Amino acid sequence: MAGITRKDETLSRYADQLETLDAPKGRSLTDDALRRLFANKAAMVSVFILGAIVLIAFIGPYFVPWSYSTVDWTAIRKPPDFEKLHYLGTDQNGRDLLARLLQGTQMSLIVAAVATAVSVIIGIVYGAIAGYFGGRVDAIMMRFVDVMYALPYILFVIILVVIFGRSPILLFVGIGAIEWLTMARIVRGQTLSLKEREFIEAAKAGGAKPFTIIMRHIVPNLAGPVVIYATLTIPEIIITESFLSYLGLGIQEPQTSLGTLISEGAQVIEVMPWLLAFPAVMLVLLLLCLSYVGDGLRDALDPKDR
Amino acid sequence: MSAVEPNVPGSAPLLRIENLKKTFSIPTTLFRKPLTLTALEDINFTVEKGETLGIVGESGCGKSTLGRCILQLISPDEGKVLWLGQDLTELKPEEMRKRRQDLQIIFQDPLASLNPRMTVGEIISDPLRTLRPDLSRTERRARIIRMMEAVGLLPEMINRYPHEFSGGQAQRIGIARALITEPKLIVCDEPVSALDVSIQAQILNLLSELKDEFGLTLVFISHDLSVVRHVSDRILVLYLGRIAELASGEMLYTDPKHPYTRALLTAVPIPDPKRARMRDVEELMGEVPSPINPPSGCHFRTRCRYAIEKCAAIIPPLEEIPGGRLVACHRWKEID
Amino acid sequence: MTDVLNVRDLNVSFALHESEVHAVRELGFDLRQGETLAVVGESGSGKSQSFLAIMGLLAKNGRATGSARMGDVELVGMAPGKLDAYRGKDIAMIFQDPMTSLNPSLKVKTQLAEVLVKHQGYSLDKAIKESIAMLDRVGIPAPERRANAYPHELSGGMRQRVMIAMALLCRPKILIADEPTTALDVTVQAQMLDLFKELTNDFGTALVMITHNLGVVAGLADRMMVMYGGRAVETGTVDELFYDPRHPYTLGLLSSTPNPESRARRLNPISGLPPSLEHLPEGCSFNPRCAFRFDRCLVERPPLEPVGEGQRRKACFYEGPLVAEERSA
Amino acid sequence: MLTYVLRRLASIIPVAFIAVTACFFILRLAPGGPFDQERALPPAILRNLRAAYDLDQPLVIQYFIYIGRLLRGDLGPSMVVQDFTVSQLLALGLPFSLMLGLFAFVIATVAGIAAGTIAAVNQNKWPDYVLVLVVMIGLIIPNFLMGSILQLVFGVYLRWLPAGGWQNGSMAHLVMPVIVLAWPHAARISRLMRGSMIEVLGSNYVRTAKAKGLGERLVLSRHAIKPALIPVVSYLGPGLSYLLTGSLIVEQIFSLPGIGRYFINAALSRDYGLVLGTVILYMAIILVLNLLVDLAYAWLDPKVRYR
Amino acid sequence: NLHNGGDPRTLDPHQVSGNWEDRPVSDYIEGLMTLDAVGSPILGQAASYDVSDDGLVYTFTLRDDITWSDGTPVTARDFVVGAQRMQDPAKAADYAYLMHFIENAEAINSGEITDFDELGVKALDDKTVEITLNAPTPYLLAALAHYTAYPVPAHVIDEVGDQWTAMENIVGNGPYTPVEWVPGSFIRSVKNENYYDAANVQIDEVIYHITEDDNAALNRYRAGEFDILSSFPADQYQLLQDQYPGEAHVAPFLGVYYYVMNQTDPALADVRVREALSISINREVIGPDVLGTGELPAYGWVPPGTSNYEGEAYMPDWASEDYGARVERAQALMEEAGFGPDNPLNLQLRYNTNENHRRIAVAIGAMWEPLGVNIELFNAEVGPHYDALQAGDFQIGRAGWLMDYDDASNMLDLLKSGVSQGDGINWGNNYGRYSNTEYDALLAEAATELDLEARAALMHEAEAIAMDEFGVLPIYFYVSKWVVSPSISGFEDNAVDRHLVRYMSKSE
Ligand SMILES: Nc1ncnc2c1ncn2[C@@H]1O[C@H](COP(=O)(O)OP(=O)(O)OP(=O)(O)O)[C@@H](O)[C@H]1O
Ligand SMILES: Nc1ncnc2c1ncn2[C@@H]1O[C@H](COP(=O)(O)OP(=O)(O)OP(=O)(O)O)[C@@H](O)[C@H]1O
Ligand SMILES: [Mg+2]
Ligand SMILES: [Mg+2]
Repeated sequence: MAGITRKDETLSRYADQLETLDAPKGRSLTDDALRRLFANKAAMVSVFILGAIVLIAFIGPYFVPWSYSTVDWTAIRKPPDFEKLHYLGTDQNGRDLLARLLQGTQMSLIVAAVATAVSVIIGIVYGAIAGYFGGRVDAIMMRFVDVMYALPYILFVIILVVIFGRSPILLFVGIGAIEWLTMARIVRGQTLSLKEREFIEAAKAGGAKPFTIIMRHIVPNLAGPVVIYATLTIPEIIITESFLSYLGLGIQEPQTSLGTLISEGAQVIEVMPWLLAFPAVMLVLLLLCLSYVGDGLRDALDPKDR
Repeated sequence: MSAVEPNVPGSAPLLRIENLKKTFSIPTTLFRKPLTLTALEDINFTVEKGETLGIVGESGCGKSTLGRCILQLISPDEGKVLWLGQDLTELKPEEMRKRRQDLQIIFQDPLASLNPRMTVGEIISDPLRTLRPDLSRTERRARIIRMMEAVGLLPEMINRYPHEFSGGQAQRIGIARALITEPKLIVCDEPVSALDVSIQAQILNLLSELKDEFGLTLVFISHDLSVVRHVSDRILVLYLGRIAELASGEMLYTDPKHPYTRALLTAVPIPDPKRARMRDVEELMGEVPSPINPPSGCHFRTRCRYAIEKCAAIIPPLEEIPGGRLVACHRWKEID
Repeated sequence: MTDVLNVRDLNVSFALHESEVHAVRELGFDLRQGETLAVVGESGSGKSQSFLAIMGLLAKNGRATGSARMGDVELVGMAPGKLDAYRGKDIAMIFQDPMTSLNPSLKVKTQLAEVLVKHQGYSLDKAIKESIAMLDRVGIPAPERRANAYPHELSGGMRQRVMIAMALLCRPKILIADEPTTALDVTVQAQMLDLFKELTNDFGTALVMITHNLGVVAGLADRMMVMYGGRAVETGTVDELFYDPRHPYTLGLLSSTPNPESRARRLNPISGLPPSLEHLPEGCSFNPRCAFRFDRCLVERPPLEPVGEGQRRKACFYEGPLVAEERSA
Repeated sequence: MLTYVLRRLASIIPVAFIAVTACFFILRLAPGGPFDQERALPPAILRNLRAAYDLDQPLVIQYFIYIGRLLRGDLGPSMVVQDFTVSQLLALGLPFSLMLGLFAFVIATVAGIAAGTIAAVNQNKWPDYVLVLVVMIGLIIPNFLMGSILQLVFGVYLRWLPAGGWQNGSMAHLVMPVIVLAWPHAARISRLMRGSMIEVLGSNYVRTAKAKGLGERLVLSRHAIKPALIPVVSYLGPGLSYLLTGSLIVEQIFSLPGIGRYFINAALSRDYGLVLGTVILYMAIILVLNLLVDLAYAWLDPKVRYR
Repeated sequence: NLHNGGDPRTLDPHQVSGNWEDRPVSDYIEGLMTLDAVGSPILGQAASYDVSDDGLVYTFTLRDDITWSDGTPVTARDFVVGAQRMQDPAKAADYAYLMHFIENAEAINSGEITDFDELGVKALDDKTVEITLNAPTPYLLAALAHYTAYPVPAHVIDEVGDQWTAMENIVGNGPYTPVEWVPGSFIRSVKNENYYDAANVQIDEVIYHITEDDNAALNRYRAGEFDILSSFPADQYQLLQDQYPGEAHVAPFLGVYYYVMNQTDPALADVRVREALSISINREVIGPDVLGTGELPAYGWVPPGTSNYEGEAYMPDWASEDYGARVERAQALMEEAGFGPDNPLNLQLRYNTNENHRRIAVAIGAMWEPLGVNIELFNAEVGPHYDALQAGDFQIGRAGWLMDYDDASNMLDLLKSGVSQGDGINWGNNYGRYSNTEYDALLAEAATELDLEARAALMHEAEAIAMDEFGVLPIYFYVSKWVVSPSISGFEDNAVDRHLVRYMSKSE
């Protein structure tokens, strides 16, 4: 049993040997999680639908006879009409709803992806740092979060727009930068109790730096709540976007987004129901699938669960 | 192996603990002051390179706390932890991290000390990743697999998660993790208590091989006196956060001086049914006092059949007595 | 003496992503009122899972088949709702891992008292008083104060004692103790063992003691069962097994025990690695490590068969005397 | 711990001060002013207006004027709703918002925790999927849409409930607003709850509780709930403060006299005084709530210590 | 007996500026003049009046039996104090300029005169008010029915100052008195028994509901909670007509929706470009189709029905031309001006955030597309939007003008050249910086013309000049959109869009 030695050469040779043999390879949580995710039916169906939505949103516009900005003066506020090729009807400006819906979905998908990514990343890193170091660091960092909560976020967006002009990307980043607050609080809360666990002590004994401990030991154990909260953040982001767009701080006409389409459609529930129904179905489908995937992902990331 | 502190100038002992004290404050209700629990007090000892120091004592007497203090996982209130003459309590975090390659710990609670979201392979390799960034992936893997074999885990388990293991297996994962950095000193906090005797024997053999071969030093905490006796050169007996007795294993077993040590020894279970049935355990009187409010004077006096008035008034100092051993009892001479 | 528990053909398996771990196989034994059965064996040999299965407490991926009858009651496969009438009252279990087995967010007294409230219908006050008395009985100092503590404020040993106290509260018919004293120092351990003895004597509780400490087995148990690779390989009285082991694994265990009186430099572990439950070796699971194996062991699995007259059983084809000196490697 | 609470309470003041200061200057960075309207005001009038609200002073002076008044407990006038001072507006709306918010909060929390727990217990079985669906609908459908639909269905078609308003203070007026407000909140809570509950249900101490024969109810309610609530509780603080102040849409749809609309509208109309007033109020609310959350952590997880 | 609107800023008539504020205010305070059900000025608190021959001095005699709701008699002093407050720089009233036709008003308002007694509103005795004007003002009587000319209860102000509008202090001399105000929810007024015409006031209690969301308001109307809606979402017009025939009241009123073209922009300075842009707008589809409420297309500047503006409404020849031909001509014009498909004209079209504005912008952008004009839409909040317009920082911008008082000059003044002021030129509301000396001269002449017909002719001429030069792009004339329950009678559509509750009654 002389294996635990400082004889690096012996071990290197042993390592080479291992390569040729089919000794078990190391795997990580991510590999496992993916495999488990594939085994989850609800999640896979949802992934499939999501994939289809993404595909349609990005490729579909090439197959729709109308562009999202073309005005058809002969068909203003018309219900679905297959002869005129307005399969989902037109809006009050005579623009084809299908074309707009696809464009809007595309836009919302991008917004959701970018803003969620931004908010999750900032939230996790910030929350984990605050929770892990605790004490004064935590107090100061969390008070900062409180201040951010209290300041009207509209103001930030307005100022961002003033400083950087109207770029959609910036808007997404801006929304993400607002939405991270709650994520940070949740992560911090989890971290506070996680860091008292013995395996963190073990990691410290293994010489890990605080940052390593956070990234390698704390963050993976946050996966559950983070994934869940991220799926909760997405609808919020989509709605925030439509509100900002409504205020003229977001996406500019003639471009649109799902949230915008719905808030416009909501005004005409009874008179032009198609303007609400189609975007709403799309949104509900999208978000429901996302939350099933979120659940699946959470389950998959929990090694105790299969 | 001399037990008394040799303290040759220039060659500082591997580890030296001076006047260590650790208290915890226990919050009570909203409006009252928190209570203070003294987990360790007045701890002094040294550990030489290549030596194994066993630590035994009542549960809750501060063994694990002592282990944690040595590793600087918690910082003591007072006192020094000198590693090769260097006080670890004063090191900067960065320097301390470098030291960690030399100092490792095997945790008492096997499952709790394993990250539930890491596979065994990742857990064992974790210290390597930070402390030996020079190793390549395959080399790391080779070490992991070697290590797993060494502690009796099958390499095919490398991708399992901690909760998929039995208690003993989890314990071995912890051992593997501690050994993989090839440390100079390991604090073993009950490393074999959850193992079956065969594996236990294997681990103990492994530890003693490492010791012989590389001069690995161990601080070995255990309840199992037979195991402690087996591995230790010297044994430290703790009672309620204080040292009761410190002696070489041989002496302690054959001629215990402190009344508490004597009680401990008679209680050791004997793996022989007939003798076990015949045996008469010298049961200790009374209750283990609470460390929050320990008895005055000698902490053991409330349960000591030899206690006299003096014991209640004066804390017995840790005296050096013939045979190079230390004992903290006013009446060690009179006993037996 | 009547049997309080009859286990037959108990199998436990766990689903892993690609494979199945068959942790317990064809386990069968009887437990009599007031007796103490020690279960020893390889760590990972299925000791804990067998009894978790009987308690209906397997992890989500686990599945148990077979039978475990407590009197007229079949425990395996019973709905959890029904099981609750027996669990904690007639059959109690002390878990191996005291830190994670106590609820970190409840005070000790709450966790204790609720058992009495549930099963004995005590008022909360009375239950707490009783619980404190029980804490006292298991040797926890200042039990009133400790009862108000949270588990993390207790040392490992104290947590273990809390677990023991919890199991004892209802004076169960069957007590399964999964390594209850590993975290305890010897003096307390001795106290605990006395406590267990008292319990079996006074209340006729049948005790299952899962342990690695052969000293404990020797001092406490009446009978013992040795497990290896998910199976029972030998059962019999303590004396029989200690003084006349008939299975090579039992022998291996006994000879690797450190003896407090002698101080050999090296211990004698069984050579080789414990088997993987996913791919047990053909034939006898112990064969790769066995010094006495012969051809038959490699192809055929020895059944657990009676040895001689009594209750004694073993699962080994080798019939000759097991003498340590004869061991080759 | 008492000192801890007091210290945290005391920290409201400096933090609110920082928030106010930050907000004060950020506000002025934003383009537009409180008197921009559809038509240009003659310069003389604009001058008068600016003088009336001290806006003609240098920014720093304005800041000190404001802080000075603040220290005397005066939040100043609202520039847009002139008949009321900022304090009056907030004082008038707060009780209502508190009532509405707390109602929604209690309902949402109870419903969310229950739904999350049931889903977790039946993980990946049909009750789980159905609950996810029901609960997520509340989150996915934006509240303005939910409000309109409820109004149409229950107010216009069925006439079961008043479609809005608050003049006679009957509970019936609260039903729809509370639903609209509480549903998404319940959704979030139940999602968080489900996740953490699944984790807790797999833990050893739940196994212990089961071994005690406690029965599923007790196991859940006594042993699993508390640890499982930890991630939920961190959401509750922001969640409640959002319920108290983020009811803009609900207020607008149902003509309710809460303070929610000030949080957005004041910023949009650059009603400097009102914005700052709401910031102070929000700050106080959120700090107190966060303090409660932190205390709740300590209750749920005794290992968490105060420092 | 309910009613609806937005959230008032104040009930102080002199600080008020919107029609949602006017409604509760005009029901509780009455000026010397008031309005009848169709919006024409009639005698209010005044029993009679005299005009001097030069049209500069008006003398009003108050009714005998008028008191405030607390019983204190209404005196001439109340009117004087009211007028003085209006111009007091410290009170900073938004609409002070509407009364600047009164002698010395402007000077007082800008702080040049500090003695308020020099204002041209004087109390000759308790019951007589004398008003002196700078110039003859044909619309004075209408202006006096406006809230900017309302009296205030001087006796209350003496005691509590600006707090007089607080609910515990408030008194009025109108048919109703406010008694409760829950911000964000409603204002409740009850009938004022001290009102001189109380006997004919039918409705006992008015609740002005504050509902900013028009759709929600409509829902509440449909739920039977409101009797009158002061506006409704245009998209719901069809639904109202189908399900509630006759309840929706869409009536033209005095205002125009238009686009301004910044004439400091090189391209837009070219009249051909402006003409092309204007004639290529198909105004006929905007009202009926895009908006759905049938707003009247605007080809001229002054809304039809404006008082003191007899004569043929301005109507350009191209208005009757076929739209296709117009587009072709527009394309030709653009080409002449040097723009075409290869050299598109890129314009930014600014509008303030609002669903209708957005739709119109989209529609018009699409109409301009064939001209080779690329429109970038840019929306902003109201504040910044008008800031930008006033600063001239735009190319094309949306604007709208609701007339303050019923007189054509109120419209036409918008297009007057800027006046030099100390630190630059003040363009006022002429955001596009349209400037034509002839136009300015005509308006100046009209301002002093006493003969109403001659004055109207001058103004028509001016309007034609500005329109022929495409100084702005009028798009449509506003309509008021009310919904009135069949149980309410006495509601009459009117061009000034002011409807006093005292004329209404409700049948159960
Ligand atoms: N974080 C803590 N907060 C409060 N008290 C603590 C803490 N950690 C340990 N203690 C207390 O300190 C004392 C010593 O604990 P320690 O864990 O060192 O005991 P031990 O000797 O290792 O016991 P065991 O053999 O049972 O593991 C105990 O009384 C324990 O309750
Ligand atoms: N949830 C699980 N999934 C997969 N395998 C499991 C699971 N739980 C336990 N096992 C496996 O089942 C086997 C039996 O475990 P068990 O806990 O019964 O061992 P044990 O005999 O109690 O060992 P020890 O003495 O170390 O506690 C082990 O090999 C373990 O790896
Ligand atoms: Mg310990
Ligand atoms: Mg076990």
